[in-house]
Amino acid sequence: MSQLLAVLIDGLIYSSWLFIIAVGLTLIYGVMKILNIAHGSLYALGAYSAASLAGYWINQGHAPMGSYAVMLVAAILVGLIAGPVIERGLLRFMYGKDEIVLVLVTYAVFLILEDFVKLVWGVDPYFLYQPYSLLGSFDIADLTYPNYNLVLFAAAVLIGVVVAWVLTRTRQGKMLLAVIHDREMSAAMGINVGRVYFITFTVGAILGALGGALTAPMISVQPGIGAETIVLAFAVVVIGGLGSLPGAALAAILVGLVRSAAVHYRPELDLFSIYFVMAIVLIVRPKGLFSIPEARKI
Amino acid sequence: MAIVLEARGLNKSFGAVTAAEDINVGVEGDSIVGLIGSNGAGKTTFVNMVTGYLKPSSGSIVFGARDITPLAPRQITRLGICRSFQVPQLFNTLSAYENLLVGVGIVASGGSKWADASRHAGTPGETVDSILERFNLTGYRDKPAGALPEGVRKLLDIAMAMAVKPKILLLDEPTSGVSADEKFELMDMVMEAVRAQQVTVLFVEHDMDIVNRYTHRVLAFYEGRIIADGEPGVVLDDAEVRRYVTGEARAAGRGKHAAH
Amino acid sequence: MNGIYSRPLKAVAAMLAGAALTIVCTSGHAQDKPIRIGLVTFLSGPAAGPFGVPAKIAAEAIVDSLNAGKVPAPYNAKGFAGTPLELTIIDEAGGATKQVTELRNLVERQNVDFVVGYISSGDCLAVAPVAEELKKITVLFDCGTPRVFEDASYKYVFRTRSHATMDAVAGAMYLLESRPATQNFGGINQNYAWGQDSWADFTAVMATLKPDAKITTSQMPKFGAGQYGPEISALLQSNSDVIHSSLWGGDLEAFMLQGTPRGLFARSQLILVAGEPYLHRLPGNIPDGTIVGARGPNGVFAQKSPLNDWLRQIYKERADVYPNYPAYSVALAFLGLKAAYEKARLTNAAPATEEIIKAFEYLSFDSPAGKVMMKLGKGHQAVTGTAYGSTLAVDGQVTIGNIKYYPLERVQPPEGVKSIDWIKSGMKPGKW
Amino acid sequence: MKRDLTVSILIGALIVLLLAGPLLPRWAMFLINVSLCYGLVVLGMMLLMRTGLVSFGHGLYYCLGAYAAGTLDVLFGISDIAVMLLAAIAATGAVSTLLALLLRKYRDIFFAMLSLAFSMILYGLLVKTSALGSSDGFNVAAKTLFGVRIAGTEFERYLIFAITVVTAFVAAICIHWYRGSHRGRLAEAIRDNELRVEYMGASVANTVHINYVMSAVLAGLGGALAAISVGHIDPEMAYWTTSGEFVFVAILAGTGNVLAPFLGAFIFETIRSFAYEYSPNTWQMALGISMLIVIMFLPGGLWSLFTRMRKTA
Repeated sequence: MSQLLAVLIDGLIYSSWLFIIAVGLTLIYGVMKILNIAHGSLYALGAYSAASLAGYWINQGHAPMGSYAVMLVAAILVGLIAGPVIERGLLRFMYGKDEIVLVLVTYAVFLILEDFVKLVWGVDPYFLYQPYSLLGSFDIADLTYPNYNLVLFAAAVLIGVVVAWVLTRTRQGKMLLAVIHDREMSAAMGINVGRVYFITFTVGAILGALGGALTAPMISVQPGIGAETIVLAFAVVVIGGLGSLPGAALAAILVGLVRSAAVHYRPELDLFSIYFVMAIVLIVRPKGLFSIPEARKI
Repeated sequence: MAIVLEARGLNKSFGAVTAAEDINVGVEGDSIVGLIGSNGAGKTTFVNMVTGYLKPSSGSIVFGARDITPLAPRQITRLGICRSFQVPQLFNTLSAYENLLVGVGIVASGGSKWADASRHAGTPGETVDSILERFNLTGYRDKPAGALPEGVRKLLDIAMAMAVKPKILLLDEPTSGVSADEKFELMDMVMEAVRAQQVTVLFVEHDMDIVNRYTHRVLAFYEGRIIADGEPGVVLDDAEVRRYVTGEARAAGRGKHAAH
Repeated sequence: MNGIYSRPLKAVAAMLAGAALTIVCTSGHAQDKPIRIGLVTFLSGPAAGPFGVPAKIAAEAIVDSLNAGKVPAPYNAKGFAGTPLELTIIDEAGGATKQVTELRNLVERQNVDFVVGYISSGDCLAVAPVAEELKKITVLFDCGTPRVFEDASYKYVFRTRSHATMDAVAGAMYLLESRPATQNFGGINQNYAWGQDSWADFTAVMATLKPDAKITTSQMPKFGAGQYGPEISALLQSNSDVIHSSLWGGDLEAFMLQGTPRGLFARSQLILVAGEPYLHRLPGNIPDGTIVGARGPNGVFAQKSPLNDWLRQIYKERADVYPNYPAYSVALAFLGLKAAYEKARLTNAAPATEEIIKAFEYLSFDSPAGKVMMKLGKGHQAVTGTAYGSTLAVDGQVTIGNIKYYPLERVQPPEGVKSIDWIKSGMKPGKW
Repeated sequence: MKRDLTVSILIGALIVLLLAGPLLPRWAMFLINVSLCYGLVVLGMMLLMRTGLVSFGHGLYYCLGAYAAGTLDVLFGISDIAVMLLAAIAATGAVSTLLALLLRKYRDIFFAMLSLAFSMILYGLLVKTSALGSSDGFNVAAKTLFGVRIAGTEFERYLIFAITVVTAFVAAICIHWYRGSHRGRLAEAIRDNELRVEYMGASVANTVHINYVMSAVLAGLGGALAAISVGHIDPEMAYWTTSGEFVFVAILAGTGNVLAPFLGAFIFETIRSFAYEYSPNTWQMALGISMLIVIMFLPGGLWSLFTRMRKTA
């Protein structure tokens, strides 16, 4: 019983994390049809800048509680700088190219940023563990969980709700959806597609960096964290159905629970649990859980 | 002439919309049939059902002695029913020559699976060039299909349908997107090619002059039903047809819709 | 006409420029025919921070110090017997296939005289036969798998650190000496060769030393997982007396960061086979009494000696922390090679490879980590004793207390006996 | 005309490589050797790409071929190169024929990701298999060729090199011929417009299936030859980054001609190896930048350089 409860809680916490790292990716794909491998680098950049800035903040003896704000600011800064640089400086010259080519473009960006991070921060890990335990902890099923996990959960829900709200309730959001459904048409309707892309990518970048910033307190921030994360994010986004927000959420929950169950009941299977889920979901639903069907006029 | 293609009690509906309602029609060999009707009247749906792109909700389609209703487009094509498209479906990165070579190649390597086992005379290359010749496309031989002007694309699209040696050819609005002065030229070319191979033709058309000039028989569609069937002259004079399809059709048509 | 291929040409030019742009030549210019040593170590990826780069820093410091003749006796001769050394450094990242290619390039294109390298056991297994084919003396400095010399024997390949068996053996001994009442134990190890082997060895040793101790759970997170929530819950619920872990690098650090606030280490005694390099990084996140090893008497376990002081000093000057065990491993490799070279030098002014090999086999030499003896693998595999200790936080800094040293005969299988067989057959001390 | 030219270049390359092999510095010979192994896999990728499909999981067959060849020795003590290659062909052929039943329905990113999932599952299985050395893998030693002992002989390296060259040559000729055939041409037709292909009476599914199996077998051959040449195999060969590299090279090379994959693989291997040597700390950046440059200035891949130059000539 208590084990089952643990499976659920661990699963949900992990799901929250998965959703946070995946949401930016699915947003960018949904609008721009770019499967952005560089999302992993943005995650890393977010983690590094959060760790170094918030770390500096704490070492300066400022109120540790303030570190959460600093983390947030760090993530937004990264997104606001890296996003536009990548989109304006590179991607916009690539629009209209084949989807796979775009994947490779972002892969190249990913490679470059991997070394960039190394040049800036070196290979020694950065730590920002204070915020993880700062908020105390709660007990359940004879297990202790730091409240920071609740922060993750809340952040996931909040991000999901806000993005969904913007998409469906605001004018900009509706424009975005228009672009998603028919680029030419919306361009004809006078929507500035270039601008929509620019904003989307920047927002996506911020979300990616935010994922890194929120993860920083739980991990050792070091080279290679981006590569590990991007594959997970990919899997979640593909399972959910590319570009679908509810899909990403459902996929995150699915993957999170499966992994958690594997760890508790069959630890040795954890290694490929996620790929099993991906294979099975794609076999049953070839375009993922929530796919946008496109009709073809002949 | 014997009936080569017969539709028996075809029905097709997309949710609430009825695209085909109890369609019964037989088409004779070597005849040239025009399908007319306002947009959404069910012409293209009929073509799509005959060529297997859509499955009728009920009813059947018989080709020769065979029920082809359950067959896939590929199989139907192999039996000898071919089509062109309202929006030309070309291999855009390939040259006009290669576009046709694909089709000729399929026939050449198709073996006995093809209804008409008789091969194109000469090598595939020669065959393609002769087709280009016939459709007056030689000038575009090596241009990528994606870069051709719309009228030429329509023509190539039809030529590709002819390249796989059909017995029955369905043309979906062959002259749409073609400039007025080119229309007849295009149709003449198609008809010549068709006659040379004794192909039965059904084509969807909005231009009544074209219909008048090239068809032996006209089927007028309205809201999924065939409301008139016969000699062009007769059908085009028919009151209902005049109301719902040609001339003053629009306004009245909309009135009828509103009534539903 | 020009226009047509001016773009491609520009592209090529740009491409070369692009490549050139990022190219930074590492190897300095050759003085009067120095001895060139190729160093292969992780410069990118997760192994760079904890292992690869410390090893690189140590190697560079050691080479400078050797060239300056500033190393304590018996290593005070400049370079190798007076000839200065020159390093060529290659990234070990990219997998075994690339490493084989790179080794060939290193030897046949760059004509290095010796190769020192390889942290990943997979790379060691892969390059050993190639080094043999190339007839180039190659010193494996940090990989641990016993398979290298237990499954094959080589002429040109040497390993100057002990293989990993002793980590498990000594670890279990230390554990049972300090906690004889251990009823059961669980483990968390990465799901790849190193993690699987460490856990297999440890369970085998425990089965021999304390047959009644039960295994509660074996967590096998994937390498680089980073998130250990579910694993930690499972370990907590297993109520194990002891948790064995061979995690390293970011994975270990993340595990500690996530496990500490959840009270995992208050509930279970933790033993970290390779925990030593991370102590100074995680003040407040390593509970007192955690049993840690350094895969040999390295780092904090290294006993005071002129050589040890020397290494600590030159390393601190560069990295301003004290050297961790990979730094010691690389020191062993260079000093062993120097010792062999200079021993061969006694018979011949410019010793040939064959003579150096002769000198290297069954050599025993002093190192910052004490005496090293090339006694296994027909004189190609080093053996040393090892040490374990347990942590104690002293004013914010993690220190190691009650250190115990284990002589090699207690923790190492003798020549010709496979580790796992030796463990299963009761670990009888062999004759050395 | 173009076809003849390619064939004569291929034959020329075959002769030159076989003759020059012994004269080359050994590192260069090995670099070419490895490039040809890579080239075979990329040739397979090219075949898929011409069909409009990109696999992020072709490492699956690269790895499978290698393990099929390698485990022969472990399980049955067979280490004859000919048998190893046959085993690789059989294993990859069988697996791909099955998987294609599923994969042939998929397109675009979904095809890519489902392939990736499969290759990662193989990776997981191999890492779990400690009998095969888990993630460390194991060493492969090809001892004989058609029963004749070559291991330890003077020209062992050269023989392996020669075998690789010949295999690559045969594969290239076959694929070149296949590309010119009617079915081969269908690949591009499918990439451009599947609907029309069906309406011309050809089966898209079958064509995709056949091309997929062919490309898988090519990858398997590449893997087996890599195993024999390198002498070591590990699950890394099935990891997604390996597959990513193949895609990388395929784009770098372009799908214009069967020579492109081998050329691309060679250039890639050379850039990478010199980047390792001269900028060990920033070789990824070097790769990334060269890649961006190719994508920007040579959308058709490096091969388009040659075609453009021929146009001007």
